[in-house]
Amino acid sequence: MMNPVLLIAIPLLLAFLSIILKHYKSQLLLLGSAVNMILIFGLQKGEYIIGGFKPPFGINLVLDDYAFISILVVNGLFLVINLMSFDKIDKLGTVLLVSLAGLNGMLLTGDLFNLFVFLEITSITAYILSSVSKKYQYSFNYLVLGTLGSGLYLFGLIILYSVFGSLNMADISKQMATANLNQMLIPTFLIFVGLAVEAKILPFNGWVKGVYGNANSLVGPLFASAYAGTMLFVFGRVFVQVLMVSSYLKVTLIIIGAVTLLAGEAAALSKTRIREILLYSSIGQSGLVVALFLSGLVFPAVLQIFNNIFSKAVMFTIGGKMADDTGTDEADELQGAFLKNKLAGLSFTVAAFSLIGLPLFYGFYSKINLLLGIFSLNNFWLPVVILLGTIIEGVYFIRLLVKLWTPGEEGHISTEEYATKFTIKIELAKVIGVVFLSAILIIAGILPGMVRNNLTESGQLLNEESPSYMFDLEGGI
Amino acid sequence: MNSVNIVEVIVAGLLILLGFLAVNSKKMITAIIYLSLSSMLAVLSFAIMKAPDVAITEAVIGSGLITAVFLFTLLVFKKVGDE
Amino acid sequence: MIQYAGIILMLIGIYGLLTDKNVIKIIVSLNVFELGLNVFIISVGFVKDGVAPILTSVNNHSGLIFVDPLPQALVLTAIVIGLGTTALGLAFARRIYMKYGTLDLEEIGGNN
Amino acid sequence: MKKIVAIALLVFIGALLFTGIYAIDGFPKYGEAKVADRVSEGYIMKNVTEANTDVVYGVSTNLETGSANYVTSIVVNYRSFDTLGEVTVLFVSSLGISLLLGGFSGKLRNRCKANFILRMGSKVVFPLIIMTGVYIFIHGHLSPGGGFPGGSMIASAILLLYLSDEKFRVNIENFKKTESTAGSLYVIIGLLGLVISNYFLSNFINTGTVGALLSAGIIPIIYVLVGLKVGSELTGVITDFLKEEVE
Repeated sequence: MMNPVLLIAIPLLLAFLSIILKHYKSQLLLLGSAVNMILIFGLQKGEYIIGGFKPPFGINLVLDDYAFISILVVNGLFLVINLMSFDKIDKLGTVLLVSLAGLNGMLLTGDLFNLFVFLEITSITAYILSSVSKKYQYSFNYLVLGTLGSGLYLFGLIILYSVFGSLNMADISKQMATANLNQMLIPTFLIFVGLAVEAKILPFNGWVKGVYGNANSLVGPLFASAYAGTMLFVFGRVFVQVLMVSSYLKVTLIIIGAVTLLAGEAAALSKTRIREILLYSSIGQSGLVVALFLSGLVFPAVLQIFNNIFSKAVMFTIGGKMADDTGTDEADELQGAFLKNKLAGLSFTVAAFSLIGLPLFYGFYSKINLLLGIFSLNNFWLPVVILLGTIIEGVYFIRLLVKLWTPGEEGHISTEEYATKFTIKIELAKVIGVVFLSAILIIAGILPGMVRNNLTESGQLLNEESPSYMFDLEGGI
Repeated sequence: MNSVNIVEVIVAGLLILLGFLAVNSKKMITAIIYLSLSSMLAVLSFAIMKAPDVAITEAVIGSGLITAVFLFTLLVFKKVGDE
Repeated sequence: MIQYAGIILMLIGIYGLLTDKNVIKIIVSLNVFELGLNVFIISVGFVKDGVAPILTSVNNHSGLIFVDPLPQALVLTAIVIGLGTTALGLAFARRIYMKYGTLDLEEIGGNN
Repeated sequence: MKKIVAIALLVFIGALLFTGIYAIDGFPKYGEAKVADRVSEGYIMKNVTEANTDVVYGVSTNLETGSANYVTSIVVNYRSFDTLGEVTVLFVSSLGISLLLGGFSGKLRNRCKANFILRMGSKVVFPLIIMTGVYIFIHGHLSPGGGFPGGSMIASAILLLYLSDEKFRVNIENFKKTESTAGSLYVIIGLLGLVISNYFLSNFINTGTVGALLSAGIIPIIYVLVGLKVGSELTGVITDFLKEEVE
């Protein structure tokens, strides 16, 4: 029997050891993430106590279906991204090992203060990783907002502790059920703000532009997939399972999510740099997922997180690689870049189509399900917002794809530079990685039943039973 | 009983005052000194609230090491400015 | 009373974050915020006439009224984490100064 | 103008906070925390599984956790996982600092020379500070203090040497080795607990009598490790901050 604490302890141990074995940092990182992947398949679901003190006194790890699929996806993406951008790791091996431990800790922990500690670990590694781009003012901005956010989270948490006398998630959620929710407005909102900074929700996402917009082909996909996915999964756990939100606050927060969705997509429409388009699209997607979680639609939210993080891993890898090689990611200057790298281009296209939600791709399945889910709640304004967001998304992604697939304007001096001003060589490892990830998006799109069957064994995620409105579109049409 | 209350009020008032001065002072060096002082007062308030462990830690880390690191940082800026 | 001071200190810290543009002073404001938070956390566990949560030869059995030890343990963690972020922030500040020759975030925003 | 808006905003937020927080049923008034209703009651009774019996200093033996200092028992026993995380936070931020500033080779010169009193005084005080630091983390389970302040004191002793002696340099490699070994041992002790008693970081050594120096099971061991680790990490941070770019 494997104890899930190993998923946190082994990367940490390797991180400490990598200070002595300093020439093998990147190898240790691969070892750590590969061992974690193997361990995950030996895990048994259940509740694991740390230190031998039963909760709420001690800290426990909760490995339910929700935690299991989230660690599986996050660790898998982490491994694939590190394999793809192995050349960029170098000195960052130790930091990445610690961040792996932090991400797993956030996903597994069953204690709200322990979550704060892992949130700090993860965000400090994120500050350090973001400084790779040498744009220190953005890293600094991120650090200030992140620290303020986690401070506010802690503030809210302490208010909860002083009222309920416990820090354990299960204990708090039990006591929350009998509490007067209107009085819990302030702690709930403080915790929302704290998590919203990391989850990129408006108006707390001022850091995203500088950090994502300058990330390279290692850091960009890590932030947009592993980190973003983890933050959203944690958001789901805290706001669906632990905290009860009073109905007025819930409507307010859903509106914040919807506004984030529209604002993100609208901002993406007005941008021309590839990574900026992607980052605003990420903001929009976060808003969507947050709105879904707060509406209580756990299954569709999880499906949409998968759609977002797999697609963004592919797109940020390619976008980051273009910027690494050419020093720019202006779509106009990179016209026709995909003509020379057809496999990478195809993967990028698949990821974009899946994100828009075109049929035959996985995104279609998740979008259909989330719309059906919202209709089942008799909510009719949110689907309108989501469809509007999808249309905007379609417009800017197809515009971007057309630019990248068609040769530049005629009149260039050299025929060699006819396709694009720059040459981009995407290494084999990256090509294999992005093809692998986009193949997952296609296979999951054609056989969505497979996703659903593997999603959960007990037919329940967090508090939500497997919903009746969900259906499988065999064949993807 | 009453005497404790007066001490508490004084500490709380000074804490707010010094925090405000730290945020509002024009020069960086004064801001840092006020931060260090307010950290010292926080140590006092921790002691009043019967938290000796926290008081020791805050005294060593909060008003000791953090101030030192701040000052080292300032030293670099001054130097570059001189040349 | 000290509890109010904690909340007010946090607000002062946020005020500093909103108005200051100097990198160092932003970190100072962040520290003021964290200080207020720590004071608030300790105050939540305070019991009047309670004993410091250590068994000694004087306060020698657990039947006494102790102040709540858990918030104190949490604040220990928070102080150390605060040190980590402050030091990292200052390292960023030095790098910013080396690159742009100024500590004013608005000026940097202009010439980038 | 901006300041006035900020003040108005914060006064509004403050009013919301004050009315909101104190309106919650069950939020204790200052000085009236109901410890008995919280999980802390179990920590104070040193028994979270069975019926409570009074714990007496110097008499009670073989409790769940043998630390006389309740805060220590929480930090290193009940919530030891948090402490591992906390150590990691410091570890990763010192790592980040050395990535950002460690590449420089010059040493920041003091602008004013150390005078006689500082030079001689630091030589006298240095061993005293180191001793106090070590005392604090060895006695962490009996008296206030513990690994974090103890380690920071050691680092501040080294800071004093830096200030008093222009030529003083620590061998950072040795400190890094200490840091790495101490951190690894912390995780390994946790894994030993997992092997021996099936719980990560569990206390697998007899906890002895409350109040004795050799008591409290793994607490003194972990606090010594934390103290060494924090001390060497902060020394690394100080060394990095005292470096300067040489053109």
